Parts: sequence; structure tokens; C-alpha cells
Amino acid sequence: MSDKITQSQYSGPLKKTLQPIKSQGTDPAFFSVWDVHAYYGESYIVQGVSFDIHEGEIVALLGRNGAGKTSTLRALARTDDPQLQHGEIWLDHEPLHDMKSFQASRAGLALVPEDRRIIPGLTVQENLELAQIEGRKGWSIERLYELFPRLGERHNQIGVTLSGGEQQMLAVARALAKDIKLLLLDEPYEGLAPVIVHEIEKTLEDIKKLGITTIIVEQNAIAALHLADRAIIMDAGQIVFDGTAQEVLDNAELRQEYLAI
Amino acid sequence: MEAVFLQLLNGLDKGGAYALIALGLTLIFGTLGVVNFAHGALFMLGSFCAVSLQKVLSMSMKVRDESVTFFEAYKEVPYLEIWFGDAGKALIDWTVPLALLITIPIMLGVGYVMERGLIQRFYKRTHAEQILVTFGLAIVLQELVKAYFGANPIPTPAPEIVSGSAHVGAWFGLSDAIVYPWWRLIYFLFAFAVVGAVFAFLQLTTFGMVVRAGMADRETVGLIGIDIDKKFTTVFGLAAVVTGLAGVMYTPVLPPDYHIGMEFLVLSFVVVVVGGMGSLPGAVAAGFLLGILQSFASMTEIKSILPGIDQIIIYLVAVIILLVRPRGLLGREGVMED
Amino acid sequence: MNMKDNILVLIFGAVILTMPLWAGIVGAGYPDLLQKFAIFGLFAIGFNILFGFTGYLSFGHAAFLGIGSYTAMWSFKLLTMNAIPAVLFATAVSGLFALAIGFVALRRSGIYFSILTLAFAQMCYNMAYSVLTPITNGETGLTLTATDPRILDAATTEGLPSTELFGMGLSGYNGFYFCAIILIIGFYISVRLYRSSFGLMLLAVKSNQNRMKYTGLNTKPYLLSAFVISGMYAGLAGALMVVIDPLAGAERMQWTASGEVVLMTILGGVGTLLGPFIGAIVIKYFENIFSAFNDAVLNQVFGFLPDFIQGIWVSFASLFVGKGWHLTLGVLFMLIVIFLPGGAMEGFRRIAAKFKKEKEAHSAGGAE
Amino acid sequence: MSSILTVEGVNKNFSGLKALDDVNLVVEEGSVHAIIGPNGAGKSTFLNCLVGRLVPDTGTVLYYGNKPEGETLFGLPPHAINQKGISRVFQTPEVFEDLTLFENAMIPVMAHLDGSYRFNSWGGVLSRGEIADAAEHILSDVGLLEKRNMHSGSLSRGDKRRLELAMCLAQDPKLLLLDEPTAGMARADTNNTIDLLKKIGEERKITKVIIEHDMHVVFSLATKVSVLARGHIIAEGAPQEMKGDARVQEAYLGGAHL
Amino acid sequence: ADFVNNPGNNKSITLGFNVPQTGAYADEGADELRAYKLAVKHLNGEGDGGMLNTMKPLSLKGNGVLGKKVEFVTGDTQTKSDAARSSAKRMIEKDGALMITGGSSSGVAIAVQSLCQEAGVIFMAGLTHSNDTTGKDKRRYGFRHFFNAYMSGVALGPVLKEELGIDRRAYHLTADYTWGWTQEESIKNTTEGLGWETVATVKTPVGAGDFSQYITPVLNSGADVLILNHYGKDMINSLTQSIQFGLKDKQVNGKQFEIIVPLFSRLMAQGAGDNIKGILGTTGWNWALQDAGSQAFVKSFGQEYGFPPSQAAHTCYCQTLLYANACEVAGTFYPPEMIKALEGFEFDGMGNGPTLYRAEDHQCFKNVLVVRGNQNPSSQFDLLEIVKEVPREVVTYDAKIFGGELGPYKV
Ligand SMILES: Nc1ncnc2c1ncn2[C@@H]1O[C@H](COP(=O)(O)OP(=O)(O)OP(=O)(O)O)[C@@H](O)[C@H]1O
Ligand SMILES: Nc1ncnc2c1ncn2[C@@H]1O[C@H](COP(=O)(O)OP(=O)(O)OP(=O)(O)O)[C@@H](O)[C@H]1O
Ligand SMILES: CC(C)C[C@H](N)C(=O)O
Ligand SMILES: [Mg+2]
Ligand SMILES: [Mg+2]
Repeated sequence: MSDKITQSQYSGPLKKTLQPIKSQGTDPAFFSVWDVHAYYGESYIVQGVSFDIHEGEIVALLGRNGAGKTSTLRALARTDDPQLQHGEIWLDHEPLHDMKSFQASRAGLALVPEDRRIIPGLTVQENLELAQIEGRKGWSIERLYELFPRLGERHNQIGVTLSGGEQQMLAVARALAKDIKLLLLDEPYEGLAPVIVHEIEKTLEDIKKLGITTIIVEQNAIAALHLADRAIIMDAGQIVFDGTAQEVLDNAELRQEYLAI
Repeated sequence: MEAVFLQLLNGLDKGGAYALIALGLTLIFGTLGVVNFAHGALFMLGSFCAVSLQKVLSMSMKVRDESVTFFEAYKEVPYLEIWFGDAGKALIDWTVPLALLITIPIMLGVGYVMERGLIQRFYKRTHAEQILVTFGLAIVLQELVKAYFGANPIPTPAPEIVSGSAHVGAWFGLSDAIVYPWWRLIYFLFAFAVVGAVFAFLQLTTFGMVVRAGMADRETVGLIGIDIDKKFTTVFGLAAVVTGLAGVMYTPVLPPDYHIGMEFLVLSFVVVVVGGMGSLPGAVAAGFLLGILQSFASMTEIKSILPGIDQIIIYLVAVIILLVRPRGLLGREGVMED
Repeated sequence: MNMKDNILVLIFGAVILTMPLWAGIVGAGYPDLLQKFAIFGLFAIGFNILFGFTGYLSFGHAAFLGIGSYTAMWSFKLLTMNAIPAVLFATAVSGLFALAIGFVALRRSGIYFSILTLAFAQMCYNMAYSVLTPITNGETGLTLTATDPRILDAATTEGLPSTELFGMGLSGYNGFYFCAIILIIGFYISVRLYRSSFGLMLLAVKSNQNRMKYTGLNTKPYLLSAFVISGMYAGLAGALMVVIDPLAGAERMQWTASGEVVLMTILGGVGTLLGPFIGAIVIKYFENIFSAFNDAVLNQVFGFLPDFIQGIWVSFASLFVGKGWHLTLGVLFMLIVIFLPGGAMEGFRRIAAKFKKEKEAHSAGGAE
Repeated sequence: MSSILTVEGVNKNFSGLKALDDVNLVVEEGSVHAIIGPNGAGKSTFLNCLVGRLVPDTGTVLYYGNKPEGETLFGLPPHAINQKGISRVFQTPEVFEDLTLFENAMIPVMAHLDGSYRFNSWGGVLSRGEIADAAEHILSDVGLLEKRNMHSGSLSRGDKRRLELAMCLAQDPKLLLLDEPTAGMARADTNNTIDLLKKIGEERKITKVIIEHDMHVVFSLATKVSVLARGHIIAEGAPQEMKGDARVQEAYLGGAHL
Repeated sequence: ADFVNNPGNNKSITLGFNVPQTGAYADEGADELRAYKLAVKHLNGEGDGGMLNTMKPLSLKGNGVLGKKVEFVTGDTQTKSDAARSSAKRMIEKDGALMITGGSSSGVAIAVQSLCQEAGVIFMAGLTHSNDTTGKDKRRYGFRHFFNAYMSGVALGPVLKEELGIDRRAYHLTADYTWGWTQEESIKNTTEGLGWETVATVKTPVGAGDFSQYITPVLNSGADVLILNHYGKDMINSLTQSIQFGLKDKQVNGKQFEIIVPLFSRLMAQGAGDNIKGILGTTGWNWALQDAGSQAFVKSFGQEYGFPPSQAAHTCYCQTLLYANACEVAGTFYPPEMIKALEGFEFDGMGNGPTLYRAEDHQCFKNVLVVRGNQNPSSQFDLLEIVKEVPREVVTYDAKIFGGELGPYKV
């Protein structure tokens, strides 16, 4: 595998324009990202990211602080910031680059954001109900409470007063409450006790079994690599490595250079 | 005793007006978080829906006014009167209630255009910028209305049948001296009905929760698949309608002029904040509370003990409430506390 | 305070003091308007110390303007027609009021603070209008009379008294220079303040109060100091208003007056040193110049057009001038805030940046 | 070694939920005291009680900062607590996002030198050289010196956290409270932070209470570990002991590989 | 002699028309402005000449003033003293206005009048009805053609006695400023002189909008007459609301409840609609007056604008002509001379019969009209029915009763 996918490897439509445009090209992969450039106002952060993901794959997106991982995920989820200035994003034949975040969500993309973003003022239960108001429903709330019994216990508590770990569970549960095709996890283990990390790992294994395609950003690279099939490493807004998880685990030099482990 | 009863009645209707105006404002300000200085202008536009309808209904033929001899003058005879006689007259008489019907679509349109065209770009901007742009808009609307309708108040009376006053005292077995204008009673009931309808809409549907969530964290609500922009537009439209209706109904109480909205503006902000940001029941409760207190403060007996109290009571109460209850009467935690 | 700031203040001073020479070009070269520029500029600069630096949006600063005016007026009536004591008393008294009001209002932040200040100001206004009539003379406003006691110099003046500075009358251009010098001092102080560690603390308050508290800093006295200072600027401005025109009316305390200074500040650029002053000038200029246009003037302006087109243009344009000047102001507010968030100063910055870019492009092109 | 904080019988309820249940604890001066435990165990709550941000329902906390007999911090405003020598790093970084890194660093230095309020409105910020020096020094300590003119709002989160730590250190506190200081940090930065904290520990003898889920950090730094679960202290001792403790294994570490 | 804005050898002079263009009196202001423009036209010898054909003695020649063409500038008082003064200053300082006229509120008029005195510029007051304007706040440089509250009281007294009797209990609602205060005082003196009792006098803030909280107490007060010392928008609102509260239909003390609005105008009557019917009050002038001056004015105004002038228009028109005439008489624009020419000036043919500009207080004395809201208007403008034209001798009073000092001729 080369460090960067080349144009010929890219299965999506080949069209390089300044604005994301609807493509008429060949059939893209299940999730296909082509030459994405994104800005926070003037600052150019995501500098041409491209990759393909097959259905059911779990990909770890790794890199140092400030490498642009979060920004990339946010650009894929079509949040207002950073602004996507160029590139195409295809999920299961649907052009996400033409969408707003709510449309991307309805198209089956779910982002669990890095600071969890539990909605203030709403209870645990309401936070989950909210996710099922529009778009297709995923898991039922009862089923989510089975998966995360702690949330069930606290279903009437105001979401933001949960402890950090509980909030993380709520954020994951909220994503699963919708019918999703692609799950983007931004540092899901952050701030969680080892027991819980273990639990969430198990949940992610379950999710994997369900065949939900996942991209996971994680500082705990080892844990992420154990879970993932593939790894993509970013540095300074660009992809510097794209290969199997095992390759990273085996390549000490690579780890040292980009991950310092 | 009678005086107290009367002032109470008076406070109720004033409170109804405050509550209705504050209800619209709290949807925009307390829910969407936009400091909308054009809110008064929405009220004013509502009033002028009635004025315009009156203008349209009483469109007239110019007839040479023979009684004026110094110069050529014309008097106006409404076409409706010429064509339909008394039925036409009755139609003109019922201008204000009829205006309610046209106000709903008009204000919905106004709200839609305003939100889509302007406000939407300002959700993320600072309060100060929201103030500047909505204040600018308010001035523009006012001046346009003034250029067309003039600066003087335009009388838009209630239908003849409800123009008198009701013998409220007699109903309650109190003095016969207690009378109260029918229209004000109707206003109070109307306010109640509108408030109830809005509550039902927001409480019995998930709409309210979505909007609250969107207010608290727009981005995340978008990320879970909700088209929050559309919701906000709806809320804005709803607020515009509520405020416009308040304006229409107020025209018989106070002949509207282009400036009428500004006079309510500051007061409605005070009411909303005293009620608690983002709390609809709070806005309504505060509206009634301040209305009644103001009414009582104007009693001669009270003024003789505390001169000038009628002038400052609302602000005084606002200060005290905000100091004792940091979030106003019924405000929720975390709404606009930055 | 570095070299650049000193130069800024010097240029500012020079521009202000030479205003009577060049403002005439745009029709603003008469004392009344120039005085207004200076007074409202001072008001806005002071307001910015609170709003721009700390982010606390007061909607009641006009109260201090009014208090300053009334105090100065009473100084004229009771003591002397000399402007110095009037100005000093007004600043001090409005500072005291600001201390009291600020102490209470600063217990809340955000919109709650705004409403509290608004409520206090409205109370002041309503009382000045009604129960305090003996002190304020209600709607008519407080004026000088020949029978005022003026214990220090009643004997020396005859006829109707007028304000003076050690014998120099303060109407017309003299009044302007008096205000201008105070404005320049006020501007200088605000620059020093901005660059001081106190100023940095105010910016920190605006940025993150929580972090500040956990850094061992008590935010309240910082805020209160800023509030009092800006209240004193307002009081000073109020005093200058009666120095150049000895009448103190209650209207200048109304919420619309408080709103006006907010608008000035935003229009010019919140938190910038010069912006608020520029905002004040723009608004006062529009108010005075545009409201004076009338159909006759418009007909002159459009006189070169064929008659019927002229008629259309005149009636369209008359929407925006004369009695319609408010419309122009409203449109201006909207345009600025939509296209130039950050106000006039942001506009200047963008223009400057563009020039710079062009210049760079040129020099780069030259190198090739 | 004398104790800097003594906690006795602290209880805290949140509308029926027992967040802290009769907690007793002593923090030795100069130690690095780690508090670990599952999520929702009450660690952050406990930290809040230590510094008076939350007032416990019952129990006392004594702080021996300046006075040998100790004093309670309950009811004091945050700035007063800080002025007594207690600094705190938040779970989500709190910095002055609108200001430059350099300004961010100067503010705590001034708070340290000038106390909680000083009306220093005439001299320019830079007129006192010692402030700028101290600020620069501390920025270089955490390796952020080259970013000194950036606005801290555009830092990545890891950098924000380092900046916040720098700001706390700039105050030369007696007691430093860290709520998950390395959460979300890349491994390299975590290691840097560990080194930094170690270095500071050696140089300045600052007592630290640290909440952390990253066992690597805990075992690298802590001199003592208390394990909190469901509001109870279930175990306490040297780090190595805790690693092996069955209760800790079950309640906290689970099957996680360390 | 040199003086402020001396036109010297200029071909034209500039007058400053300072009227409310925004705010509650904006419509009044608009009518004033129409009258001013008409006056300028007539002074310059354009149009049909209006009252120049009827005024006597007349020194004007229809070629401008002293041979100079009359031009004008306008300003907006916003009905605020501050704004009015600054607008007047602008006209004096920037536009070189030789005379300022206008104002629609006594507060504003008094404020501008004192400014003009200081500046040494003539102020010809427009609508202002407070006793103070030519009473305690009178100025050498200020003149008022309009009548005042005192005269309203005197004129109204006999009519009230005749129509309502001598056993009445009156309740006052009063606009809380100089005009309201003096009108309340004047009317109170009159009615108490008739033997009426004053139940209460309540001050209401200007621009209150909803007056219901002040009206409800009237219902139970035992009063059988409500006197509304309000004007403009306030009067429209308070009157409308009083009627909504059933006051007009009430019987108290065995008598029909009555509402009185001491100062009326046709513009206001238009705003109040049917509510005005049967209500008594006074007015300075009405377009239905049959004298030659009034007719000439109504004719040219009506031709120009399509509707008759209001009392506001009338007084402003007259003031402009009177100023110009006085300059012509004095042969100079020099204010002290012009003032002397106007002081004690007797004229006729400008409506309201023979009129005197009294030297002691610069107040005009002329007939005052007692009017009633017309029950059966014959035309859309025929809103006020003239009950009585009270002769000027009756309303003339001693200049000393209100105190005040005119001040010097030269400033
Ligand atoms: N709102 C913003 N405005 C400007 N720059 C930003 C903004 N948010 C992030 N950045 C910058 O973008 C770059 C990438 O940030 P991002 O958060 O995507 O990194 P990351 O890889 O997720 O890092 P971490 O591991 O620390 O979360 C950083 O240099 C950061 O300073
Ligand atoms: N204000 C509050 N109201 C209600 N419950 C609360 C409140 N604050 C905390 N809690 C509850 O108290 C318990 C302890 O919370 P705390 O934040 O102390 O946990 P923690 O040990 O810091 O967890 P983490 O490691 O996940 O941060 C949690 O169950 C939490 O939901
Ligand atoms: C317009 C005037 C005739 C009445 C007005 N309210 C005044 O102050 O005098
Ligand atoms: Mg990240
Ligand atoms: Mg915690």
C-alpha cells in the first residue's frame, strides 16, 4: 500500500472542480472520499484527503493532536465548520457533499463528536428520543438501555449532569438510535475508565458484527488498532499512511514518527 | 373594594396584551436566542393589517363635496356601501375581526421572509449585531408605514355591537358602577385562547423539544438528522403570527400609528426576562403580573403614599425579581446565560 | 502604550482640532454639529470601555448622560457659570450613580445585566419626567434663569447668564474646542487603559470569566471599575452637552438614547479604539445633514434631469431624506451589519488588507 | 510529611443520588495523590468539595495552606480559594480563547503578583518586565513559546490543555488539582506532560491531586492512589499495591490490559 | 447695526421652519410646513397672495421682504427639546436662518425660544398653548400668535355654566408637562369660579398610550365631568378609551356625565373619529370662519393641497407674514428694530377679528372659539361646530399675572 491513494485507485467519479459538484461518473465505493479540502474561515486545515471504505470495514483514523482528524470527520458529517471547499463524499451512492448535516445524517452517517455534545436541558431519555424524531429509526430505546444499563437507570436525569463516561455512552447510544450506515467516532474512549473502555470496546465489536461501517479516531492507538481492520494516519491535514491495522502494529518506525508509540 | 376590582380587571386585560406580545417575543428571543428589536415592528405590522383591510374595505368613490365652497373638495363614499348598502356597511364595521383572518397568512409570510432573508444569518452572530440589524429593520418598516399611512393614529374601531361596555359588576353581584369595555374583555379571552393554542402546539408535539434542543446546540441537533433551520423558520413564523394577532386585536384599544411597536418593545423585553428566558409560561405569568401591578400602582390611594410609583413599578419589580431569582420567574438553567 | 499609540493619539488630536477647517467640505463645519461629534464621540468611547472591553452590554448608559447634565446644570445654577466645576461635579456624581447601579446590576451577566441596566435607566428617566420635576423641570427641561443664586458669580453677570471658561464664552467654536480637548484627553485615557494590565483583565473577563475566577482574580471589581469609568465618561459627555447648550432635558435619558450609543459603538466597531468615535460621527452626521434635506434641495440636485424623471427621483429620494432620514439610517444599520460585521473599523481593515495585497501582487509581479 | 488537605466524613447527595458517601482522605504535602475510579464514581464531585466549589451535605475539609491549624474553604468564592494557593485544571480546557497565548500566560502571573484585584490602569501591560519574563518562561516550559502570538481559541485541544496547565503553574500554587489532564492527548504529548509534571514536582514541590483514567499516567506520577467507587473510597495505597488489589481490579480496571 | 445672520447685500433671506417631522405631532408638523411654504410663496409674490390681500395694515409688497427673496430651511424637532434646540442651532449656525419658527409642543417652544434669545435670533412660536410661553418663560425675541390656556379657560367658562350648570364635580387628567400644568390650572380656576368642585387632578405621562389605568378610577370617583388636558395622540387615546369605558353614557349624581377637551383641533378630531361628537372645547381658529382673511387663506391653502388648513397651519402662516411685515415696517432685519415694530402691533384681516400683539408679553389677543364636536357633519372636514366666538376683550388679561421677564432688546 502506498502512503496516499492515487487517482487511479480512487473508485469515485473523477472530477476536480472548485466546488463540490454532483458527479455522473462511475460507481463509487461504499464510502468514498475524494480530495476533500476544508477551511475554518481563512485557515486551511483539511488539505486534500481521499480514501475509500468498504462496507462493514472498521477504520482507525490516527494522528497527533492537531493533525486534522476531528476536522476531517466534521467535514465528512457536513457541519458548517469547517467549510468544505472542494471534494466529493459518497456514502452508499449518495452524494454527501451536496448535503447539509441533517441530510447526511438521514443518509445514514452518524458522528459521535469529540466533546460528546449532549444537549443541555434535555434528559437522557429526551436526548435519545430526539434522535428518533426525524429520519429512519435504528435501535429502540429499550434496546439501547439494555446495551447501556446505566443510561436506563438515569433516564430521567438531565443529560449534561451525567459523569463523563455516562455522557459518552449516551452519545454512542444516540448515534445508534438512528438507522445508520456509517458511524464516525471521535475519541470515544476519552475520559473513560478502563472498565468502561472495555465495555465500549465490546459494544463496538457488536456493532462491527452488525456490519456497521465505522471510522474511529482515537488517541489510544493500540486499542483502536486492535479493533480496526484498517488504519489511516494523518499529519498536518493530509493522509500520510493508508494500510491495514496490522501493518501499523508491525511498523515501529511509522508508529514512532506519527504516533510516538 | 370596587376600585380594587376594577383595577384588577384592568390589569388582566393589560396583562393579556403584555402576555401576548411577550409570548411572541419569547419564541424569538427566549427560544431562538435572537434579540429581535423588530418585534415591535411585527406588532405594528399586525395593526396595520387591520388598517389596510379597513382601507381596502372602505375604498371609496370620490364624490364632489358640495358643502365645501372655498375650493374643490371631494368626499368619499365607500364602494361597498354603494353596492351592498347596509350589508356593505356591516362588512366595514367588522373590519377588525375580519382582519384576523388576513393577518395570519400575511404575518406568516412576513415571518418567513424575515427569517429566511435576514435573521437566519444572525443566529451565530453576537447579540449586539442582532440588535443593530433588527433595529435597522424596525426603523425601515416603521418609516415605510409612515410614508404610506402618515404619522397620526388611525382609528380602527371594533364592531358596533361590542363597542360599549359590559356591566361586569352586576355579573358578580358587585356595584353596578363596575363597567368594562366589551372589547377589552374579548381581548383578554382572545389572549388566553392564543396562549393556550401555542402552549398546546409546543407541549403536545415534539416540536417544542426539538426547538429547545436546537436552541441549546444547533449543530448537534443537525448532526442527528433534524432540519433545524426549517424548525426555526416555523417558530419565527409562529411568533410573527402571534405578535401580529396581538397587534390586530389591539387596534380598537389604541388607534395604531407607525410608532406603536416601539412603545411596546422595551416593555416586552422586560416581561420576557422577568418571566425567565425561554419559558413560555414565564412570559405569560410575568405579563399578567406586571400588568396587574401597574394597574394597581396607578390607584390614587397608592400614588399618594408612593408618588411616582406608577411610573417605575414595572422596572422596580423587574429589578427585584432578577436579583432574587437570577433566571426570572420560570427560566430554565442554561438558556442565554452567557 | 507604545510609539504607535502615541502617534495614533497625536493624529487623532490633530484631526479633531482641525475639524472646523475641513468639515465644511461635507457640510458639517458648523459648531453645533462639531460639538455633537465631540460629545457623542466621547460618550461612545467611554461606553466602549464597558461594552467593547468586557462584553457587558449596558442598555442604560443614557441615565448617566442625563445625570451628568442635571448635575452640571445645578452647578451652573447654584455655583458659577464656569464650566470646570460643572464638568468635575458631573463626572463625580455620575460616577457615584454608576457605582450604585453597577454594584447591583453586575450581580447578573448577559442579557440579564442588560435588562437590569435598562430598568434602572428607565426608572431614572420616568422619575426625572414626573416626581423629580422640582430638580429636573420635567419635560421642558432644566434651564438657566436670571434669578439663579449662583453664589460664586451671580454678582458679576448681568442679563441672561451664559457658560464660560474663566471669562471665555463657550458657545460656538469655543465650545467645540473645549469639548474637543476633553474628547482627546478621553481618547488618550481610553488608549492607555486598553494597553494597561487593567485593560487586559477586562478583555479576559470578556473571554472567559470562569477561567479568570479560577486564576484567583475577582471579576466583580474589575467589571465595576469599568462600569464606573464608562459611567463617568457618559456623565462628562452629559455635562458637555449643557456646557455648550444650557438645557438639560429628560429625553436624553430615555432608552432610545442608550440604544443610540450602543448602535454607534457597533456601527464603528465594538472593542476597537477608534470605532465607537467613528460610529458616533456617522450617526450624528446623518441625523443632522440628512434630516435637513427637503424637496427644494432635492429638486436642485436632480435639476439636470428631464422633468418627469426628476419628479420620480425626487419623490423616491425624499423617502430617504428630510423627514425620512430615519429610513436611511435603518438601511445603513442593516447594510453595515450584514456586510461588515465588525463595523466601520472592519471595513477599513479590509480595505487596507486589499491594498496591501495589491501592492504585494504588484511587487511580486515586478520581481518576475 | 504533614498533610495539606484533610477530609473527614464527607457526604454529598444530588437529589437522592449519593454521589459521595462518607469519604475520608488525607493528602500529604508534596505528594502526588491520584484518585481513580469508574465513571460516575464521584471523583469530580469530590474535587469540587475539596475546594469549596460544592458544599458537602455533611463532613469537613481542612486546608493547611497558610495556617498550621487548617481552615475550611466552604463558601469562599473561587478567586479567594485560588489566592490561597490552589489552582485547578478543568476536564474541558478553559482558557482565554480571544487572547493570545502570551496574554493568557501573563494573566495568572499578574494574579499571583497583584492579588485578586488591582486597578493598574495606567502603566502598559509590558511595562513590568518581570511579568513578561515569567510568562515567556512558563510558555517555553510547556513548549508553546513559538505559538505565543496565536489566539488560544485556534489551538487544538491538546495544546489548550497544555496552555491551561502552564497557566496554573504560572501561579506557583501550593496545591494543583488536575481533572484528567491528559485526556485526549496524543501519546507523545501525554509523555511530555508526565515529564513536565515530574519536573515541576521536583523543582517546586507542588502538591498535586490528580484524577486520571490513563493508568500509564497514574502509575508514572502518583505517590499514592485512592480508588473511589460509587461514592466510597474502596482502597487506598501505593500505586503498585493498587494494581494488584482485587477490588480495584473488579471495580475499575476490568479486563483492561495495562 | 450688525447682528446674527445679517443678510447684508444678499439677494435673499433664509427662514428656519422647525417643526416635528417625526413623533406624535408629525402630522401637525406637516400641516405647519405646508402653511410655511404657502406663506413663503405669497411673500415672494407667487400664487394668489392669500392673506396679503386681506391683512391690514399691510406693508408687504409681494416682492419678498425688504426686496429680498424669501428662502427657507426645515428641521425636525422630533417633539423633543434637545432635538429641537439642536435643529434650531443648525439652522442658525449652518444655514444662516434669520428667524426660527415652529414647534408643536410648549416644552419645545419654550426651549427653542430661550435658545433664540441667547443667539439673538427671532423666534415666532407656532403651536404652543401653555401660559408659560408668554408668561414666566417669555422672551424678548419670542412672539406667540396662538392663544393660551388661560384664554381657553375664560372663553369656556360661560359656556360650561350655561350647558352644564354650576353644580358639577370635575376630574382632571393632565399631560405631565408645562402645557398640561398650566391648562389644568387655568381650567380649574375657571370651573371653581363657577362653583364646581375639583375631585382630583391626575398627571399622566406624555405618550402613555393606554390610559385605562387612569380612567378606571374616574368611574368610582363621584365625578360627573372629565376634563382631558391632553393633546394630539394622547387626547385621541384618552378620549377614545374614556368613551369605551362608558363614561359618556353614565349618569352620576343624577346628571349626564360629560367630557371636556379644553384644547381642540380638527386634526385631532379626525383621529378621534365619532368619539369627538358633542364634546366641548376651544380652538384658536377654524377653517369655517367666514371673515375675509380666513376665507382667503382657506381658499389658497385648499387649492394648493386639496383640504382645508388646520389651526396649526393658520397660526404658522400668520406668524410668517407678521414677521415679514414687521421687518418691512421697521425697514430692517435688525432684531431690536423689528421687535419694536411688532410690539403693540394692531392688525386685522387675518382671521379672529382685530388682533393686538401686546408689547408687555408678546402675546396676541384675538377672538377665541368655543367649539363642539359636530353631531351632524355636513362634510368630511366639518368636524367642529362653532358654539361661540368669544371677543378678544373678554379673554384679555393683565400681563403681570404670569410674571416672567422679556429681557433685553440687544444681546
Ligand atoms: N474552530 C477552529 N478555527 C480555527 N482553527 C481550528 C478550529 N478548530 C480546530 N482548528 C485547528 O485545526 C487543526 C486541526 O484540528 P483538529 O481538531 O481537527 O485536530 P485533531 O487531529 O482532532 O486533534 P486532537 O487530537 O487534539 O483532537 C488544529 O491546528 C487546530 O488548531
Ligand atoms: N449537578 C448534578 N445533579 C445530579 N447529579 C449529578 C450532578 N453532578 C454529578 N451528578 C452525578 O453524580 C455522580 C458522580 O459524578 P462525577 O462527575 O463526580 O463523576 P466522576 O467520578 O468525575 O466521573 P468521570 O470519570 O466520568 O468524570 C454521577 O452519577 C453524576 O451523574
Ligand atoms: C400643540 C399645542 C396646541 C398643544 C401642545 N400640547 C402644547 O404643548 O402646547
Ligand atoms: Mg480531535
Ligand atoms: Mg469527572
